[in-house]
Amino acid sequence: MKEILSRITKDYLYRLVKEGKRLDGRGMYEYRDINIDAGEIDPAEGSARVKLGDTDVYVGTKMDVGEPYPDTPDTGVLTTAAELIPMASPKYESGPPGEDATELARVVDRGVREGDVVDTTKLCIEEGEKVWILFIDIHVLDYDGNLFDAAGMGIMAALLDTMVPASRFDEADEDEDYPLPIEHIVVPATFTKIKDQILLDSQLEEEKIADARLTVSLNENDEIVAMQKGLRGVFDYESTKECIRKAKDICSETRDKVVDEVGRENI
Amino acid sequence: MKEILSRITKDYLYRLVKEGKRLDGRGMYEYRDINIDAGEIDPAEGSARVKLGDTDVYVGTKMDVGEPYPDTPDTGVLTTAAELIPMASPKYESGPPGEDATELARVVDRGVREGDVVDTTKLCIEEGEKVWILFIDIHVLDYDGNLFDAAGMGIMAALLDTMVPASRFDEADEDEDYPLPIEHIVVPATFTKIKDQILLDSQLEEEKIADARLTVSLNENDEIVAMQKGLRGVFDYESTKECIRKAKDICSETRDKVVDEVGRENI
Amino acid sequence: MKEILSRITKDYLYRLVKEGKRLDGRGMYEYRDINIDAGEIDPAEGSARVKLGDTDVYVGTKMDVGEPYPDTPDTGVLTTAAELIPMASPKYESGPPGEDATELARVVDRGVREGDVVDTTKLCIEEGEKVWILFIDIHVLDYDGNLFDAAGMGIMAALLDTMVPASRFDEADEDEDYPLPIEHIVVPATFTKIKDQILLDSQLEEEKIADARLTVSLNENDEIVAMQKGLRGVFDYESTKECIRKAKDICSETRDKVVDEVGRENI
Amino acid sequence: MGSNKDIELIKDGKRIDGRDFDELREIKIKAGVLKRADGSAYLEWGKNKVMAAVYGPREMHPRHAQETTKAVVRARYNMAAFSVPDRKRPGPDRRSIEISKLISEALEKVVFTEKYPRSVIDVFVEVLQASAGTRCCGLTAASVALADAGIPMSDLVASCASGKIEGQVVLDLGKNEDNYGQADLPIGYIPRSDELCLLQMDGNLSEDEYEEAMDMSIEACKEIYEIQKEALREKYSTELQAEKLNEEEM
Amino acid sequence: MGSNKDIELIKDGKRIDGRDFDELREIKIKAGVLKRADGSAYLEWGKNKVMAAVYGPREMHPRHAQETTKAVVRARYNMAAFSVPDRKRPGPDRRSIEISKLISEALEKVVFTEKYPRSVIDVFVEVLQASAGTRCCGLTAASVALADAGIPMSDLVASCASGKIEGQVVLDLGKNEDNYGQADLPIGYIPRSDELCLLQMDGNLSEDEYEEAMDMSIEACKEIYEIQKEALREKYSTELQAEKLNEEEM
Amino acid sequence: MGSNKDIELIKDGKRIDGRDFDELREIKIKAGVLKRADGSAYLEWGKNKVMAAVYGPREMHPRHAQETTKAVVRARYNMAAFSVPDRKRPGPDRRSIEISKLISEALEKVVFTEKYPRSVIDVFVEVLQASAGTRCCGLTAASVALADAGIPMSDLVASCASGKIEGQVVLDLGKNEDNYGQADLPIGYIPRSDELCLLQMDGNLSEDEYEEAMDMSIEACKEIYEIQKEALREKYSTELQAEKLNEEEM
Repeated sequence: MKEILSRITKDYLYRLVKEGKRLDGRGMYEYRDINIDAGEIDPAEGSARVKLGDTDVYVGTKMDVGEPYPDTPDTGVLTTAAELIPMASPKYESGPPGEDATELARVVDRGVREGDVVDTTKLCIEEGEKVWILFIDIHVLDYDGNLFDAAGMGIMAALLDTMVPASRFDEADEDEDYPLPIEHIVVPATFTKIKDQILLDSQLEEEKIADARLTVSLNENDEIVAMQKGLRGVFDYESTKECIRKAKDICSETRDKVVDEVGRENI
Repeated sequence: MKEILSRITKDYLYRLVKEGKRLDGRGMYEYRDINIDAGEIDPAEGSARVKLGDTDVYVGTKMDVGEPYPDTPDTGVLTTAAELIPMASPKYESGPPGEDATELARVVDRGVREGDVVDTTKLCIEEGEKVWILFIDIHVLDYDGNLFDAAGMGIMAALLDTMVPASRFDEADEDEDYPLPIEHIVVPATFTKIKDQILLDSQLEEEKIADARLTVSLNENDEIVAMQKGLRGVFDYESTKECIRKAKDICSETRDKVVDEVGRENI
Repeated sequence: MKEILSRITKDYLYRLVKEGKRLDGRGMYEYRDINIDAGEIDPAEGSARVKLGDTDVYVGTKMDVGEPYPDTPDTGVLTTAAELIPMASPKYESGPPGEDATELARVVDRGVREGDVVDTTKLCIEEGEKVWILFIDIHVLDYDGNLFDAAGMGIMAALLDTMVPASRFDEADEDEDYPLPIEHIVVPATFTKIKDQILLDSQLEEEKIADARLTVSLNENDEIVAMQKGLRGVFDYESTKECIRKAKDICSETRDKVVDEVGRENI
Repeated sequence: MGSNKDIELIKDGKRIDGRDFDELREIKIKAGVLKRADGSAYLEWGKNKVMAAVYGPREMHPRHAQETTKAVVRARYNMAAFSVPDRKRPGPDRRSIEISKLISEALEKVVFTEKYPRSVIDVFVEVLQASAGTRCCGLTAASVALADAGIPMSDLVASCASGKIEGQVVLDLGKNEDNYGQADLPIGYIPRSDELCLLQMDGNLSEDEYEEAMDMSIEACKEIYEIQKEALREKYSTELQAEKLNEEEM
Repeated sequence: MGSNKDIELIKDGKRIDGRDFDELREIKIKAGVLKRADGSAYLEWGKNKVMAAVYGPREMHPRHAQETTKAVVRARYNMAAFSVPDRKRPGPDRRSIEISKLISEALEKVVFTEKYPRSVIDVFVEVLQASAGTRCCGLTAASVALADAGIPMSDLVASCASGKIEGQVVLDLGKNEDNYGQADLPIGYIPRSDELCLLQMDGNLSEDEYEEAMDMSIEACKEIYEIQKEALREKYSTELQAEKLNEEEM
Repeated sequence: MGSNKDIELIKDGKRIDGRDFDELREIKIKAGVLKRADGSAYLEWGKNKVMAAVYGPREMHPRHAQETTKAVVRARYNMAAFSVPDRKRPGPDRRSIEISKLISEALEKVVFTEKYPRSVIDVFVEVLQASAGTRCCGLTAASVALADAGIPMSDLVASCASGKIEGQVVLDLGKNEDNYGQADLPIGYIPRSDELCLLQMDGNLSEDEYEEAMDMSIEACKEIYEIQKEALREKYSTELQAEKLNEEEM
C-alpha cells in the first residue's frame, strides 16, 4: 500500500525539488540529524537505536549455538530479519513480513554478508558440529523515511557492540565473553530520485513522490559491497556513477559516527 | 465475533436478572446439571466428557516421550490446547485457535500448572534427556455457555483418568502402566456479572448480555491457584472477595463430583 | 472456483456428446497426442515432461537421506506433492495447495504407493536409522484438462528415469549411482461422465461440463491398484465395471509409451 | 495397505474379531444430539465414535464462493487430537482435506441444493475415536444430520467399505485388517437411485475381486440405510411424544 | 510461577534488589515520543522498556469486525526479538494473543467508544526490554498513549502486580521474584471509579493473602496514576512553551 | 558469492566453461508456448530453463490493491522443487519475495499501465532448472511474454549480470563462478531509453570495476534484446503462415 499525498502537497514538493530545495532546508546530499545509541538493550548481545530525524529504528543481536550449514561446516551462521510493525506507520499491518520488510532485511543483510563485516570463520566452535548463530533483528518504531540507512547504521553499531556470550553457553569461563570479530565497517548511503533530481536521506514526504531509490554500501576502503535499486522508476548509468562517487564522502562520515558512538576501535 | 440478541430478549433477560431470577429457574450460584463421563475414549491416555446443561466438552490426554526444557531438566512437559470447532457454534470458524480459544486454553492450563495438579517431577525419565510430554486437548462439541468450568472439570477428570503409557514406549514391562501422579485437585468456578448481579455458570443467553466474567480456581485446601477476569466490563474489589468466598463451597462440590466419577481416591 | 462456460458453448458441447462426437474429432476412448520427455531436468534425480494435447506437466524427483518412520524402520519414505501454479490456469491462485491440488497429489500418490511401484525396502540404508526419502513433485504449467493422467504418466516416467544419488550422499563411490528399484509399472486412465456418455481424457471444455470423473490405475498384470471417483456427480456400478474393462487396453498402451520413452526395460 | 507384515487375519474361516467375511461391525446412530447445530447425529461403528453436525442453509462467506443457482454443500472432516494412538496435530492435513472434499461431493448429489441459491450448507464431521473406516462413518452420520436439520433431500447416503485380507474379499475392514490387508474399497451409495456417489480404492484387486467386493458393499449399504432411517424415526417419535406430553400438560 | 528452585529472595527483611515489601521499582514515563502515531508513550519500569502507540479512531478493517454503535479498542502486545535472554521468534504466540486480548478489554472500559461507531482505536505495545511485569507496563503506557492521542476517556488505567515470595506478600515482582516466587497477581485499576478492569492470578494464595496483595496493588496503582498524569502534564507544558516561543518569534 | 574456497575459475585466459571474459552463455527464447496464458515465453540460457507467462490485464483482486489510475504489474518468481540440487521447499521464501518485487518494479516502467486502471497484469516466472542468473532469465523471458500477450509497451527489458572472478571482471556468471566468485551485478536494461530498471550488486567491486562490469552488461543486454525481438518475430511469422495456410485451404 503506497501512501498518498494530496495534489497540492505533491506540486509543492516537486517545485521545491526543481529549485534544488528541500522541505527542511537541508542540502541535497545532507543527512538529517543522526543519533546513535549503542548498548541500550541489556538482554541483547548487542544493540543500537538509530534516530535519523524522526525515523526511529532499534537493532538488536542475539546469539545461539547451533549446527553449521553442510556446505560451510567451519563458519558461523548470520541471519537478518526486519519487522515493520504497525506502530511505526499507519500503512504497516500486523502479520508476517511483507515484501517491503523482506527487501529491507535482505538489502542490509547483503551489506553485512557480502561486505565480510563479521569474520564468520571465527564463529566456528567445532567444525561441522557447532557454530555460533547470529540473529540480527531490525525493529522499526517510527517510520519517517529512509529505513535503509537507519537500519544499516544500526546494524553496524549493534554488531560493533556485540559480545559473544561464550560463558552463558558454557563455551568459556565466566567473564571470558569477547567482542564479535569484526573485519570491515560497512554503511549504506541511500539516494532518491525525484524527477531528475537526486537527493540523500529522503524523509517520508520526499519518499512518497520518489521515482527510484538507490542504495550503495561501501566499506572503509571505499569498495562497493552491495547496491540495490528500488521502486518503479529507473536510473541512467551516469547517475549511478555519480551516486557512487558521492557515497564515498558520505559513508566515510557515517562510518566515523558509528565507530565513535560504540567507542570500539580495535576491530 | 460477539453473538447478538434481539432488543426484546435482552430486555427480558435484564429484567429477570434484576428480579434475581434465571431463565431456567436456577439459583444465582447453582450449576446446571453436570454429567461427567471419564474414560470413554480408548486411544487417549485419559479422557472425560463433560456436559454442563447443553454445553458439551471432550477432554483427552495423550502422552509422548521427549526432551525436557533446558531450564527444567528434571520435570515433564505439560501442554494444553483448545479447539472451538465450528460444529459447536455458528460463530466459530475453522482455522487456527483464535483469541477466545487461546484464552480458554491458557486459563484452564494455569489452573492445572500453577495448582501443581500433576507432579511433573515424577514425569522425568532421564534427567536432561527424556521426560514425559503430556498433551491436554479440549474439544468443544456444543457451546451453550460457560466453557471455562466445563473444560476445567473435564481436564481434572481426564487427568485423574490418565494412565502413563510406559509399556507402549518401552519404559516399563507390559501391564506396568501406572496412573498419572496427581498432587492436587483443582476446579474452577466461573462467575458472570450482569449489571450489578453476579451469577454462577451462565448459560449462553446470559453470557451474551454479560458485562464481565471472573474465573476462580481453587484446590482441595481452598487455596486460590488461578484467577482471570474476562470480557470488557469491570469488577469492584469487594465483589471479587465475595466470589472467592462463594467459590469455596462451589468448588468443593464439583471436586467431589469429579473424583467420584473417576473413582480414583488415591491421589 | 469452477470455471464457467457460456450457455451456448455448453449446449453445443452437450449436443456433440449426445451424438457421440468430441470437439477435436477423437473417439470416446482415445487420448489426445501424448508426448513424454524424460530426463530433461538435470538437478532432478529423475524427471519427465508430459504433454497431453495442450496440458503440460513436469514431474521431478529428488532424493535425500533421512530417518524412517518408526513403524516401518526398514523401508524408504515416499512423498508426493502437486502445485497447481497460477501460470497454468486463470483459476489457480498462489498459496499453499488447495483441495484440487491435494486430491491430485493423493490420487496419483496412491497409484504409486499402493501399486508397489517402487521397492521401498531396497531404499533402506541402515534399518531404523537411515533410509532414502523420495520426493515426487508435480508442477503443472498449462492446464487443458485431465491432469490425473498427465501426472500419472509423468510420475511413472520420472521414477523410471530416477538414479539414486548414492555417491552424492557418500553412500557409494562415484559413478556407483544406480537406478531406482522399480517393481511395477502403474498408469492411470481417467474417464469423465457427461450426462450418460463416458469418455477418456477429457480436455478442458469437456471437464467443465463433466458430471463425474473416475480414475482407474492398473499395473502390468491388469490388477487395479487405485481408483477414485471425483466431482459432484455419480456413477452406477455397471459403468464402473465398463471403465475397468476399457482401462485394460488403454493402460497397456500408455504403459508401453512410458517405458519406451525412458528406454529402461530392466525393471 | 500400510504394511506387509505377516499378521494372521483369518483363522478357521473367521476374521480375527470373530466376524464372518460379509459381516458388518455393530453400528449405532442417534439423531439430534446437539443443541446449537441445526441438525446432528452421533454414530458408533465398531470402535469408531463420530459426531456429525449441520448448519444451514446459511449465507455463504466468502462471497466469491457463492453459487448463483444453488447452495454449496461444504463438509469438513476433522479428527480430534486424542482420537488416535499417536496424537493427531490439530488442523487440516492433506488426508483430511481430501476426505472433506469427497464427503462434500458425495452429499451434494442428494441435497436439493437448487432451493437455496447463494447459500452454504455446512457439514462438520468430528472423529472422536478412530478405528478404520472413519470416512464411511462420517458420510453415514452426515447424511442423518442433514435429514435431522430438515434439509430437503432425495435420499440418504449410506457408506461402507469392503476390502481384501489374505486374498479373501471381506466387508468393513477393522483396524488390523486395514493396517495389514491388501485392499480397501470405500463407497458411498444412494439406495433409491442405485448410484455410487463416493468410490475409492487402493491396494490390489483383480476385476473379479472388485465385483465381489462391490456386491458385498452395496448389500451392506442397504443394511446401513435401515439403521439410518431407524435413527431418524426414533428422533421424530421422541419429539412427537414430547409434544404430546406438552399438550397433555396444558 | 516458573520454577521451585531454592533461591533466596528475602534477606534481612528486604528483597534481593533492596526494596521493601510494598515498594515499587522506579517508573519513568514520557508521553508523545513518536511522530507517526497519533499518540504515544515510552515507559521504563525497573529494567523494563516499553513503547506504546495509538492510531485512531480510524476506519475498522476488516469491515465485518466493525461495531455499529461504538469503536473497538484493539490492542496488540508484542515483544521484540531481542527483548529477552532467549531470542523471541517474531510473530504472535499464545501468551501475547492472551495479553493483547486482556489489554484491549481493560482499556475499552475507560474510552468513550460510543463516540466513534464503526471505528477502531489501535493500541500497539512493543516490549523492547523485558524484566517481569510487562503486561502491567504495557497497560500503563497504553493508557497514557491514548490520552496523548486525544481520545476522550473517563479516566486512565493504572496497572501493577503484587505477588508472594517465600510466603511473604510483596508488591511489583522483579525478574527473579517472578521466576522463583509463589504467586503473581497483576491488576488493572481505574482510580476514579475504584474498579478492576484487569485481574489475573496464578500461583498459590490464601484468601487472606489475596486481600493483602490486592490492598498493596491498589495503593500502588494510585501512585502510578500520579506518574501517568505527570507525564501528560509535562507533555502539554512542553507543547505550550513551544507555542509561546513560536508566538514570540512571530 | 557464497564461499571463498579456492577453486580455479580462470585458466589460460579463458573461463572454466571455455568462455571469453565478455561472452554470454547460449540463449534461446521461444514465444507463445502455453495455451492458457495470454502470453508466454520459454527461455534456455546456459543450463537455465525458465518459463514465463502473462495473464491480463484483468480485474485486480483483492480490491484494495487496485490503483485508480493505472494497472499494477505483479510478478511472481517461483522455483520448481526439482530445479536445484537440494530440493526447494514449495512456496515463497524471502529470496523469491524480493526477486518478485524487483521484477515487478523493473517491468512496470515499460508497460503503458495507465491504459488499464484498476487492473492487474500478472507475470509468472517459473524456474524449471536453475544454474546462476535466474532473475535475469526471468526478467528477460517475462518481457517477451508481455509482448506476446499483446500488452502495449514502450520497449522490452533485457537483463543480464556481470561480475568478478579471481579479480577479473566477466560477463554472465556461470554456476561455479557465482558460487566462488567475488561479485555479482545483475541489471535490467531498457535499450531505447538507455535506462536501468533493475540494478543489484553484491560482493566487492572498486569504482573502476563497477564501470567495467556495467559497460559489459549493457553491451550484452543489447545482444539479448536482439534475441528477444527475434523470438517475437518468429512467433508472428509462424502465426502469419498459419493464417495464410488457413486461407489457402478455404
